Amino acid sequence: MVKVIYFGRLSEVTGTDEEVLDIPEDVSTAGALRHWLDLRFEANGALLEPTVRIAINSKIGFDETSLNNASEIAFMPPVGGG
Amino acid sequence: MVKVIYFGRLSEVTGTDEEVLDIPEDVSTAGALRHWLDLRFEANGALLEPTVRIAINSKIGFDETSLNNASEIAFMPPVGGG
Amino acid sequence: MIRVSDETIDAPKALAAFERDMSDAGAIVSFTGQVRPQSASGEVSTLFLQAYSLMTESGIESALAEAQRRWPLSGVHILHRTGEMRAGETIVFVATASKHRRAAFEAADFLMDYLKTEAVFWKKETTPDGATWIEPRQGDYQDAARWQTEKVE
Amino acid sequence: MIRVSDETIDAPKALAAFERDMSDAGAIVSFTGQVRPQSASGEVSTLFLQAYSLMTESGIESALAEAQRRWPLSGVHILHRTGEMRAGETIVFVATASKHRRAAFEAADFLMDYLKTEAVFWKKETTPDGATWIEPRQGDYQDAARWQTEKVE
Repeated sequence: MVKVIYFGRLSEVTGTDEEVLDIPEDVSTAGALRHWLDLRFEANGALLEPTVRIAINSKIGFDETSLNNASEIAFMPPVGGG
Repeated sequence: MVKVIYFGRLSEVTGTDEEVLDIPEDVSTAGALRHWLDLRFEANGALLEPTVRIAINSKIGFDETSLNNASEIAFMPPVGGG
Repeated sequence: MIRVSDETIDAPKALAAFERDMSDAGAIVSFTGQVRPQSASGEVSTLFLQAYSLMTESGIESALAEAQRRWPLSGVHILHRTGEMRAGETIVFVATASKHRRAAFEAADFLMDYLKTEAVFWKKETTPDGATWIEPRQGDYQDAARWQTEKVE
Repeated sequence: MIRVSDETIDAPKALAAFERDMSDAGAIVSFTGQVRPQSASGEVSTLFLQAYSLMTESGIESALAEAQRRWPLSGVHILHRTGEMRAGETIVFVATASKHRRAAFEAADFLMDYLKTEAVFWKKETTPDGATWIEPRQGDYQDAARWQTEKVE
């Protein structure tokens, strides 16, 4: 089980701030997770935008980053300061 | 009678912060006053230094500025901010 | 000291504590950022700020370390608000202390540029038109870019 | 508001009042200058500042007018101490408010450069070696000269 957090405007796309998910075994990279979730939420690519970054256990990951040992995954739209 | 003020280190040269003076009639300009007072205090030129400015009634004057209507004259060494 | 929390910020009180600690420094600069009553989209009823705690704080820590590397600082105090705020409330308070007033000014300016452009926050503004997530503005990036090109004394 | 007097300055209290007045501004910068416990000539027991009231105040007023001409400011607050002070006491407090944080920073910086280099004050420092009138330092003039050559946005 993995906690997935959707920050900023992405929470409106997904309809939730965070959720706990059982991710299928074949979804093994951050990039695969983007595609799987984008389809699941019918987000029309909102989760695929290159400006949306993924953090795995509070560290920025890339599309090829493995989800092994991931306990918290965050989808982060561009940050704009406070 | 004219009030004369000596600011900063000049008060140590003259031994006073301010005084009320009867200035002789022939001492009619700021420059003449510098010389007259420098002699009077045996200031060895401390009041003649070009960096020492004179204010007459709170306005900067020059050596040729007349002392007519002067009620307050200030000798000002270089200012250095607070 | 860095604090990111949804607690109200009392900037004058924070300045008082900082000045007590920094009484040997000589020069203290503070910046207070408050929610503006007006934005591009009209009257602001609330501003909501979301942080990602660990990442937000470690980002601010890095900016602070960079400031300490660049300028001789006696101390720095950073308070940043999260959650929902109303117009006039304080979003951010930064104070810097140094023996040199130039260092105190530049470090506060640098930290504010980081906090206003690169810090990990998402911002939602509520106006009569509804709630909108605010995306970064170009001008903000330009402010932060100053520090890459400018000669720093 | 400009005040030059021998009354003690409470910078946090001044900031609190200023922030109340400027709650619409968005960006508030403050500078507090305190008597440093150490100077080039040793431990400072007291600092004495002498002003020439009318000339000192009209000089500060001109600098303030220049700042208001250069930057869009919502307000400015300047407090300057005269008379005898001890280490840690506040000599000067400047606060600026603007909708734009860059304007607030630059105006405070500009006013402090004026107050620290050109303002009409004479300064006497008492250390274990005795009392000395302090003459202007070259570095201070360089700070103030920045504003003549720098492009101001």
